[in-house]
Amino acid sequence: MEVTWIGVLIKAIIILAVISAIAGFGTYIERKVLAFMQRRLGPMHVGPYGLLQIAADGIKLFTKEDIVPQNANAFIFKIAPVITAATAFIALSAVPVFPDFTIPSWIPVLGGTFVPSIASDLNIGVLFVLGMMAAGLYGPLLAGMSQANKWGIIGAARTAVQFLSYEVVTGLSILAPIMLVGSLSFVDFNAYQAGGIGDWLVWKQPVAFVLFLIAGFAETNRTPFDLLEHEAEVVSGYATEYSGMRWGMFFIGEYANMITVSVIAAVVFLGGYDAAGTLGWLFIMAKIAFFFFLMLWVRAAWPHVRPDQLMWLCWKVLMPLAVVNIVITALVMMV
Amino acid sequence: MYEMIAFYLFSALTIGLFMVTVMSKNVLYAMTSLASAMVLISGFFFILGADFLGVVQLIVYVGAIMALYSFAMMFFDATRDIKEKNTNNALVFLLGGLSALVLVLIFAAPIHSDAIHALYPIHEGAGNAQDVGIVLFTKYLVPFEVAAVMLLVAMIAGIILAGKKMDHSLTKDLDADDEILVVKDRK
Amino acid sequence: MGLEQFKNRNVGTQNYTMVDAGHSPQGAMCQFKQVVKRTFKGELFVGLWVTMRSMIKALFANDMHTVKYPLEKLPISPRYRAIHDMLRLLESGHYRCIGCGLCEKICISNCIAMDTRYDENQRKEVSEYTINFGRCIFCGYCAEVCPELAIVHGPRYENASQQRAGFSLFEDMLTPIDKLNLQQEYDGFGAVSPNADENIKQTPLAY
Amino acid sequence: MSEVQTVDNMISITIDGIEYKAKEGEYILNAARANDVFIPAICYLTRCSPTLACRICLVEADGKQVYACNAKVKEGMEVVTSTENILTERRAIMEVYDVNHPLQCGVCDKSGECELQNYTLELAVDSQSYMIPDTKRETTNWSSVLHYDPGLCIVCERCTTVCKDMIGDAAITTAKRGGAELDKSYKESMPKDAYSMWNKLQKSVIAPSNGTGETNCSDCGECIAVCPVGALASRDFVYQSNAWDLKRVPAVAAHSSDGAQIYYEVKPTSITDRTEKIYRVTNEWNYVSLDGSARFAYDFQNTTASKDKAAFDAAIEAFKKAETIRFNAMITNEEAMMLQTLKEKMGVKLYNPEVKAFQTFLNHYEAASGNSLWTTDPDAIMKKSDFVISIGAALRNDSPAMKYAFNNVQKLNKGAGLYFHPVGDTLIPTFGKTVEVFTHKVGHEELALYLVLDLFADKEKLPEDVKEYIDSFKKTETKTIKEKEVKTVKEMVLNEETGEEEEVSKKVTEMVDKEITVTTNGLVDLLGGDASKFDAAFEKMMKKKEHFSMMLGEDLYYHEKAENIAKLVALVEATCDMDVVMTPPKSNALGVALICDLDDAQSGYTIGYNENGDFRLSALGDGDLDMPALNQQEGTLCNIGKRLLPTNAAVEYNGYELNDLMKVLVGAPELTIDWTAMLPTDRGFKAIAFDDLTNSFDNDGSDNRGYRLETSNVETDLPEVEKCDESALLEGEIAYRCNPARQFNDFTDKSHEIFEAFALYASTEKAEALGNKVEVVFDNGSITLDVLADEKITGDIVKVPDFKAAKGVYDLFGGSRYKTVTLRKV
Repeated sequence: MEVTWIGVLIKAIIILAVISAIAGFGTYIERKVLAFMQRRLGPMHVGPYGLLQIAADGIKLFTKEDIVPQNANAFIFKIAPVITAATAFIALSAVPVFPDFTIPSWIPVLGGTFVPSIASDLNIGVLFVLGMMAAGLYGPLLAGMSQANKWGIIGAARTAVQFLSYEVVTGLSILAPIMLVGSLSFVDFNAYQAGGIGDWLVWKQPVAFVLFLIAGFAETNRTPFDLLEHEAEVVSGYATEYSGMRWGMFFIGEYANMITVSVIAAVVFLGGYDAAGTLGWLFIMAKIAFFFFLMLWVRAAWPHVRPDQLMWLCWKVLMPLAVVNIVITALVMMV
Repeated sequence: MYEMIAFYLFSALTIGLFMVTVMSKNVLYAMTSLASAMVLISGFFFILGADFLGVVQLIVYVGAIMALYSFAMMFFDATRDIKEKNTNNALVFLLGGLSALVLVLIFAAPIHSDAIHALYPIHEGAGNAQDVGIVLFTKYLVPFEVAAVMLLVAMIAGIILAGKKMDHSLTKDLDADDEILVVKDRK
Repeated sequence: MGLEQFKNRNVGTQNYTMVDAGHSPQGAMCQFKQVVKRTFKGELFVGLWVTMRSMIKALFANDMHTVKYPLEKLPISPRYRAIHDMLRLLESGHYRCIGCGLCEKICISNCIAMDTRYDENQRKEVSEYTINFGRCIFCGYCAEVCPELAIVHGPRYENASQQRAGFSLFEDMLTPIDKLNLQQEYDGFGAVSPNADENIKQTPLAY
Repeated sequence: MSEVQTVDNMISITIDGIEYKAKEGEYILNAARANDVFIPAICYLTRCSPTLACRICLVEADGKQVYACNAKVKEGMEVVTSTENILTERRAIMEVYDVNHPLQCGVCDKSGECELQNYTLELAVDSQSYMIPDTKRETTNWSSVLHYDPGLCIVCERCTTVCKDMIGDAAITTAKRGGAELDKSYKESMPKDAYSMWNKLQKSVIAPSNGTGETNCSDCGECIAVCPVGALASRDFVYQSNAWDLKRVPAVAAHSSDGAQIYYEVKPTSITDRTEKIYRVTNEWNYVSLDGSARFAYDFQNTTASKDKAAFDAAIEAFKKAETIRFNAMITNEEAMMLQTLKEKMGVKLYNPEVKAFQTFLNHYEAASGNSLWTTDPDAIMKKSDFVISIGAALRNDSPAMKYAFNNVQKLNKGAGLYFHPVGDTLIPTFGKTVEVFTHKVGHEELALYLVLDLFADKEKLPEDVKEYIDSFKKTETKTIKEKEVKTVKEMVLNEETGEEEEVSKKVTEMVDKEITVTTNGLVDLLGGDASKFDAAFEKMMKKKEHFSMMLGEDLYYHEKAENIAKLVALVEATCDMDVVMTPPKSNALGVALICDLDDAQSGYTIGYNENGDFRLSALGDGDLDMPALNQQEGTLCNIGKRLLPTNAAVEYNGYELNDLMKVLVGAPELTIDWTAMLPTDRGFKAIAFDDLTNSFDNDGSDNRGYRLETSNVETDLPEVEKCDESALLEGEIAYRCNPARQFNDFTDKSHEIFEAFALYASTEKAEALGNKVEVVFDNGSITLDVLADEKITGDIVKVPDFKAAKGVYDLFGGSRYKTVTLRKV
């Protein structure tokens, strides 16, 4: 089927709407999961089992006063959260989300339009996603620098250090699978692993998988690497002065990034989707959900690390391992 | 047609943003506009179909170099305007104008010669990344390897420099992990 | 006595002593070993398992700790010190307070105040009695000192108010006369001990 | 106590093995108390005679068991305060006291200050061995202020003792109550003293001594003060507050010149009204006795005051154009000093008719005697005098301290007394058997002093003309008279109360015919006495008397011949070995007299300070500018004991003070009390800052409040005195300017516990004759008053009170206390 601009537009709208909703719903899931792991009930009062908590939160965030601190650089302060959310969604444009489908022909105007699984099927999709996630660091960074708050500055500094460092690990860790597949396109990754569970890259590249996961946690600012806004140390880091929907945008971005990382991990290492049928899509949904859940699970179970430990881990453990992994992979391919 | 629109839009924005970078007295504006301009430059690559280079532009300039700039800028008060100490405006204009002229001349010269053609034509069936690879590993093999070695050296040096005294506690001569302070049991 | 103890001018540390809390690895090899050991020992996964186990228990074994507070309440101890109650005499229904002022005197946060007067029955009567619950720290001294077991701590612990200081009047705390039969005898602070009778010295009052 | 107590005749005694100094002839208990040795005692009061009701002060002196309150110290006496037997007795007594004593300690107004509680704990009474059926005893109110709960009463008789020995009213006494009979078996099983105490306790209760349910006394409330338990209380205070909630503010009683030590006890008014209010007044009752005004007239503060800038500015204007400031003696020394400063700097006149006469009299006295102030004080009189003479004072009304001293001398020092006053009084003769009352004519005060000279003067020293003048009154004749001869017979009588045999002295009178030469003293007859009986009576009075004191009252200062009287007083002092004390007419009259140069009359625009005037400064809350009342300000007062006493503010004051006016007018220090150290040292004051003044009593009763004014004594020749001018005698209806016992001024009148009305007081017969209401017509005006009968007055003279400044009674009386008036029924 031919990809038309209207299909891409529909896809983009779907991604924006659905992922935003899922990101919001993710907060509910997170609270619930954390609660259960601590034998609590979590949100219970808005809607059945607190299902409408997201609505309540949304109303609250939208109606809350938008405060810009007096000495802050207002312009930068205001656009910083937009950068986070925007880059997160731009990254999603190159990732296969939901199956492709054709709008049934009985629907007027749009009938017969093909909606692709990937909004923009770049042949260097993996790199693009990494690049956009790298650009996403400007959100926290500018936010922290613009708000005239010392906690914000510390948060911004940590953003720069942490994201830069772990970008290297992400790139290097995913390089080995790229070498094996010989392509940067997600479609090729999926095709490479199409042979069933035995073909999954995770078996061939377990080290890369683990490294990617660890780096993914750091890139998405999740426990145990949530140093940018760790309450016990820096109040709320780069988000200290934010409130209302601007604050909410940071978190939509964060949850979108979590989904992105989960998708990449699922597609690159866990076999991707079966392009042929709906079942494959359910399957990848399950995989993505598992990674998402893993992030919550880890948050409930593990303590966070110190900044120096974070750096130590990145530069002295993960990066050498990644390099070694690439060298070994190259050697094996050569032989 | 879309390429045209995109090109002119990106051009205008890029020039505008670089203007802001140069003209702004505020560090934050300068930095933000510079980063945005870099992103827009990657847009040119995408228009040209050089996706790989576009992404590399994103990762390297936006993700890495600019972040380092910004890290350095954190040592300044980002909320305050910077006062330039400009003693001789004429000189600045002269030098700026001359360098701009030189750049225009350099880039305009091939147009005049109307002899521009790709030295390495795009291979049919090969992706963008492959093309870059082919060029790098054929014509530019030696510079590429030299650059790679240089980068490796830089990286190792960096790790060694940074990690040299990482285990050394600045506050205590004892290792901080070794001890726990406990109240002496006073009887 | 030597002067050693005075020579350490790092005041505050003299009373501390270092205790051995294990060894950190010496040398690169040891450190590497430790990293490897910790990586493969699975401590992290134990943590994951613990939380997962809790979740499973919570969801499927109904081992949930949450008390939905305004809807559910935990039973409180009889010795719990919440908002005061003023008790009545069970027989006559007259309130027990005799206006002796001991609670006012003993109150360490100085939140009890009372006005008394000489009433028409030639008795001391409490004309006004307030406790400033904004100040009260619920220490229980008043209940403990009360000779008549008139002021006691009741079970009403929901005393949040929109004002900084909520005042309570005597009547608010007094057992309603129609609920006299529901009045619980207090067995918290200051209540008569179960063996009180044994401790009383008998006097030869035959009349 | 008849010996003079000086440091020289201190003796040493041993109490529990430790040697102490004691005054000769002192009771063991007092000696112990003075030396901070604790001997338990419930019924004994330091300045009264032993009651022997509680018997708990039992000690062993030189091996014999004696009651410490009743046994006098001897040189070398060895006292043991507790032996096994004594402890048994004491414990038994305390147990008996606790029998049927209501356990209402929780609500008792004594609230922990209870001596019964203290001694029960002190003697560790933790079980009870005795029992008896209780009788119902109803609570009663004895008067407008006294509340008595016999259920709580332990019949220690402190109240009756203090009323009799100190106050002199003897208004209450023990009475029978129908208590159950003690079980006979107790007589054998119980310790002896405990049994007899119980026997008495079970039968008695306290009741008004006049047989009715109501006391007829001066309502001084001293019985409340001394009550060790909660039996006696002020009616207004019953169940109002616990003692521990009250903040005690040490102060000086403001209304009379006694300057008695008091504590204002203050606490917030109620839960809703947190401004502090005075709940009661207490005193150090071991050392000070209060009168009714001091104890009950406490709520005279100016509550309406606020900082009214307009009124303040008006006051400044008024001061600028004022020619006279009229004020009275209800001000502190500091304020008097301010007024004097105003006089010096702005040239205003200071007009104070109350004090002016006193000041003049003092000046005459100083000129005649060389003493800058009188030579003794009521406290010293009580401590050592055994013969007191009162001239020119309505003792019951003018000065409570004088009355107490007069009475106490009779009761405690086995003293005698002479009372000279034109208005007959039924109470004074009851003070003692050797009190002679002379109801003389108005104007005969000089003769009274001549009589004193005749009776007490060292004839060698007297000037010849005085001697001649005195002798001119005497007639000698021979008479056969029947003389009473008193014999003392001793016999053994069974004491009903204690059930013991006691030795009692009985006086048996026999009549004997005698022929003697009688010298009739015409002075006595002239003064209203009976000359034929007086000599014998006087001889009896003079037995064993060594220390003589004379009290002079307000009548003399307003006397037409005040100067001559002052000289006579000086002559008495010089020739009679007699101490003199003068009653300052109002609160701080002495302070004002010493500090201010007073003018004779007012003129022009007048500022009245608590007095009438064109512009009124008033602490009563009714003037043009509010001033603080004496319980609202710090400052010092001078009292009859020649002391400067510090007083403190008991309640809040929000308005302007005189010092604020001073700051604007002539400049002044920051605070009113900064003036204290600036009081004139040449008049006997000391340059001591207010905050450095002490305010306490020692255990032996010596007064350390403030400081005693410096007095000087210059040797002078005997003054030339004039003969009595008979022309000054008043005839016809006579009005006497005199206040009822608890009323001194507008402030006492303002207090809600003082009920004495502004009315004409007359003897019962006179009151009947006058009807309900009369118009008292003076030369220069008249005043219409209700007539009230005072059964303690005899004679025809009526008393017109002056405590309401607004009524202008001073002006009606002019420069005198007595005036011939016409009483017209209305």
